[in-house]
Amino acid sequence: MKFLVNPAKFNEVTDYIFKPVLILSVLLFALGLLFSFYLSPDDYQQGSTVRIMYVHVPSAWLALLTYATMTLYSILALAFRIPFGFIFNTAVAPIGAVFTLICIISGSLWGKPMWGTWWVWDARLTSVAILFIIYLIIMFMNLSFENRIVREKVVAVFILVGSVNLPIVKFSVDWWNTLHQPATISKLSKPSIDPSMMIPLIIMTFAFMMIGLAIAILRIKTEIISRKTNLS
Amino acid sequence: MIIVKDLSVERLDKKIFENINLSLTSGNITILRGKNGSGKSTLLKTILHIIEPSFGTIYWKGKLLKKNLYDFYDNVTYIADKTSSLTKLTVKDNINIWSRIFFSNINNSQLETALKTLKLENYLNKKVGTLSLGETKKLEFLRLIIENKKVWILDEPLSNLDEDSVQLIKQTFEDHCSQGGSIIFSSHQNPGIYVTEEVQL
Amino acid sequence: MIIVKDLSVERLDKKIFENINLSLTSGNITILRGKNGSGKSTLLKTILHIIEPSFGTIYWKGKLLKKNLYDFYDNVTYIADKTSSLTKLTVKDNINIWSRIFFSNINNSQLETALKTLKLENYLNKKVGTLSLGETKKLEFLRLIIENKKVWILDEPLSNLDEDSVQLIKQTFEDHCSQGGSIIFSSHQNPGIYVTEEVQL
Amino acid sequence: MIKFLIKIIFFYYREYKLNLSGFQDILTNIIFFFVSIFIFIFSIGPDKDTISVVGVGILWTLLLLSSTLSLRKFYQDDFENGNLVIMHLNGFSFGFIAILKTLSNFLFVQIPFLLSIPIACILLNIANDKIIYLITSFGISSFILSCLGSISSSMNLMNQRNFLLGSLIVMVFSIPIIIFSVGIINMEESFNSLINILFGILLIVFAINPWASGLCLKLSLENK
Amino acid sequence: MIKFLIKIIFFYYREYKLNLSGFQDILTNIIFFFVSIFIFIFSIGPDKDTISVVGVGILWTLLLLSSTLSLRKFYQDDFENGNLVIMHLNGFSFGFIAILKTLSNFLFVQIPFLLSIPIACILLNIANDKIIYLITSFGISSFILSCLGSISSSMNLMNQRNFLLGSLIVMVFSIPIIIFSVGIINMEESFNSLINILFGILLIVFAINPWASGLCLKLSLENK
Ligand code: HEM
Ligand SMILES: Nc1ncnc2c1ncn2[C@@H]1O[C@H](COP(=O)(O)OP(=O)(O)OP(=O)(O)O)[C@@H](O)[C@H]1O
Ligand SMILES: Nc1ncnc2c1ncn2[C@@H]1O[C@H](COP(=O)(O)OP(=O)(O)OP(=O)(O)O)[C@@H](O)[C@H]1O
Ligand SMILES: [Mg+2]
Ligand SMILES: [Mg+2]
Repeated sequence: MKFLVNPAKFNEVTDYIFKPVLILSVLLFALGLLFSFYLSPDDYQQGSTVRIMYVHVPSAWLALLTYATMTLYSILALAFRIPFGFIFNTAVAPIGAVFTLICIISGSLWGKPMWGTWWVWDARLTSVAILFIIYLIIMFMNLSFENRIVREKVVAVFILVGSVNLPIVKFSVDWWNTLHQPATISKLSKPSIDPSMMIPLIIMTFAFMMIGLAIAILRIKTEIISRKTNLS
Repeated sequence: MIIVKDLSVERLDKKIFENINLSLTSGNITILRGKNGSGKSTLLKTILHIIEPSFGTIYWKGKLLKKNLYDFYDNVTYIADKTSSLTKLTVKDNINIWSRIFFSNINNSQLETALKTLKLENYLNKKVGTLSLGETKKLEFLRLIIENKKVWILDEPLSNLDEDSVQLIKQTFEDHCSQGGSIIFSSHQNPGIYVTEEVQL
Repeated sequence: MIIVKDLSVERLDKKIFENINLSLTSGNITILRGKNGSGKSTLLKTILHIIEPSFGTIYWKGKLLKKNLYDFYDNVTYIADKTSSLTKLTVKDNINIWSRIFFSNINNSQLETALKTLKLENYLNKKVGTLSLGETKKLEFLRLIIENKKVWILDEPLSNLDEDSVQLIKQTFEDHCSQGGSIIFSSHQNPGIYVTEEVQL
Repeated sequence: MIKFLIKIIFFYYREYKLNLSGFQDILTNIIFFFVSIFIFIFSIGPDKDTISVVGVGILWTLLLLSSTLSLRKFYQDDFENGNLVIMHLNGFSFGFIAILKTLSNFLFVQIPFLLSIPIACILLNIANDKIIYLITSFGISSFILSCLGSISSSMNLMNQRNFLLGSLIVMVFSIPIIIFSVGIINMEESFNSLINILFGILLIVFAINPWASGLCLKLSLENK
Repeated sequence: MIKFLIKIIFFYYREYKLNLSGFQDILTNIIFFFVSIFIFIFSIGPDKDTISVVGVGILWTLLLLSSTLSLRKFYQDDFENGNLVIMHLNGFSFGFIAILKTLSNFLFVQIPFLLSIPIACILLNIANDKIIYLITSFGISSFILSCLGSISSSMNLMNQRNFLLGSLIVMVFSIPIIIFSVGIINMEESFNSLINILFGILLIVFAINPWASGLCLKLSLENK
């Protein structure tokens, strides 16, 4: 598991797994699209707008997952002085931002038919919007702070502080009574969703994950290289 | 009092200078010489511990300067290469702020003579921003007298000054040294100031 | 080309200088000398019509300069006593902005040799704010080459420069004059530049 | 003539480099507006009806804020580092510099904000059909604000007491204009005629601006 | 020791001189504050109830926005003209400079605002008995904002490009504080215990501030 914290090892391992990951992501994505458009039923309430779910929910999960891993790596980097954590954070933040954006856009598109507006100020939506802004700030910091050594630490601290937002995103639907769907799929007990919708959802989630992973590998590699060549 | 040993400084991973040695004892004047960009200002800032050196050590009164920083600061006046007076305030305000913040022990008449020798006495109520380049520079020197410290660290003190003022500075330097002070300064000119050590960067 | 007649300037009702006369023809160099605060910079700005004189007139190519202002501006490069490069941008950005805004007709290789002679070729991607004092000053001189105008009006061009750079400037001055250009500059130093006229303020 | 146009283009190239050294700066600007909207919402509470009532006010305050924020940058930096003189020596009269700078303020400070209005309207629950009114009146008044900003910040350069007052007067001037334009949005019937009045004010201010700012610039450089 | 105290006093003398010569800035801020309130009143219409509902929220946002306005002045000027170094050489550690500067920001930027709150309350129809709550919670939170501002603007010294980033960071961090303090005012029974929590936050931020800002100041001077 050393490749998760060591740049050289990381390069080595990902050279092997990059191609499989890429192929897998394409396959899964195709399969997921097939399932979500043709092989799953309309919802009896929502009609075919329910298909937005197959984009919305995976992207939402991945947005959260990405941030969670970034938090982990920040702890590794700050507490255990593992510089790979900084590399990871720099490389992965834009991916998380994109997932969050997809989540927001698909959610809004879903919200118009379901709730009658694009946007409401309920706790879930607001906290996701803040998550997006946090991602953006992380990116801006990476782009505009001059001194790299300082910048990475500042960003890592910022990620840690910002992680307070994660449980708010996750549990806001349970804590406050909101418009947004409470946890139906990701409940610890039995999920209250029809398996015919569950399958495409799971496939799409893995497809998103693989795509994210592939891009992350590429970005981390370039980040490693750029640090080697341009020391500032 | 100050001993600099094997000092090297890097900036953005580029070596600025390497293995600089110098020592400054009371009554001495050290001049730094070198081309533009050779690192004179950087060296001065390193001695002031504003920049951390990548190698080498600096001693103050025999102890590591790092450990003894505020005692060092109590004994040193630094004048940077750019003026640091507050341009929006008048000359008088600037002097007031300095003499108060530095808890100066010079009295008014001393200050007045200093102002007169620097030929700034007519500008007291003028905004610093409207002074001429040399006048601003001379105003900066007033800090030497107000702070009244032993070690002077001056970055290009002679530039933009006219002949008279350079002579005045020269005189001031000599007086300061004869009273046991010590000076380290950088300059591109050679105004005939007697120096004890010349460091080439 | 420039004739200054009986020029007097007041600032805040205080006389700065009186009855200055000078004339600058092509191929000539005029130096302004004087103590700090004697009004050298003020005179240069008056010639540029940034400050209005209280008495006296300035002629450009035989006509009143006031009436012929933009033609004059088309032929003159002014470098002030403080640097005017944008410190937040890189050297390259500054050069780009200048060469574009001045509609420069010099080509890339000329620019590169100029950069090389000024020893700035390694700093292209560095922020101007992080250059040393002399380097910033030298960067400013690049404008002389980029603008490529006939009359140079320079305020203390020699300060803060090292020996080599001063020689370089001297050489540049001579070249410019031999090509029919003319220069008026102020300086406290005397670097052995051959001048046709010396104006004492 | 073409040379002059090219000069103007590169004037804006310079402003662009200075104001937004890249896409991310524009984005930061826009994000800033959204975060401000967030803050409003948080402090007012998430009630839909209240929000749509105060929405327009929020947008206006933000517009005002952004122009106040940028006032300081208007001429100050270029004045202090001598670039104003260089531009002038480069063939731009002071009045013309004022026009260019005003436009550049409008372009680089106000426009990013105008662009984010449609999204802001969604967030603030402002009715869709109002958006077009909003953008029109905002566009015009933000231009007025740019002009007034130019005048007041050039007055500021002189740093003398009586002018200090002047720039405050300009600030105060913008109040009726803002109040006027806030009112416009709620009177849809007479929208067109009211917009015309606003446009008239714009023309007046735009005509005064090069003259007034140019003079102030000249005087302040003279006394620098 | 006494020498040190006197030094501190004259540190504030200096700040006073500097800020007051920017008296106009303070005035501009206050005008901005009141103009925004007028904007709200006009855009909401004269309905008293709505105004008093959103009043507190509006005050809050304006406070926050205007302190972001002043962020730029926090360290920037002293950093650029080298006064930060002189102060440091004068025996103030960077952390201590941060504390002094934070207090000075509170004194010269936030206090004028706090003073104008009572008038604003009258304009916004906020009940008289709430004013005292308002001022208490505002006082504490604006101090928190000063601390946050100090941290973010010292951080921003290392980032000469994207000025707004600092404001963004402050704003994001202040969201929980806003939610909290707006809540406070509407819960009069438990006011004291809530104020204590706010006070706790203040203590934490105040404790972090000299450390974080000091570090940033040191690093940015090193790379100046
Ligand atoms: C812009 C608007 C929206 C945003 C930002 C948003 C955000 C999120 C997030 C972050 C999650 C993941 C939560 C978790 O992992 O527990 C989620 C899940 C979900 N969202 Fe949304 N959402 C939006 C609109 C909608 C709409 C309009 C609907 C449908 C009516 C919807 C239905 C769902 C469902 C069914 C889930 C899965 C819940 C679960 O079982 O975990 N969302 N959304
Ligand atoms: N903040 C900085 N970051 C990076 N490099 C810097 C910084 N400041 C200076 N340098 C570089 O360090 C070198 C030395 O600079 P320094 O200012 O010490 O030179 P100097 O000897 O004082 O020159 P001058 O005679 O021109 O004042 C220069 O090449 C300069 O570009
Ligand atoms: N903006 C201004 N307002 C009022 N007085 C000024 C202004 N600028 C300069 N002065 C005064 O005019 C006199 C001449 O200034 P000037 O800058 O021309 O001197 P200089 O000869 O260039 O001096 P130096 O050699 O120091 O550069 C000085 O006494 C100065 O105080
Ligand atoms: Mg130097
Ligand atoms: Mg001068």
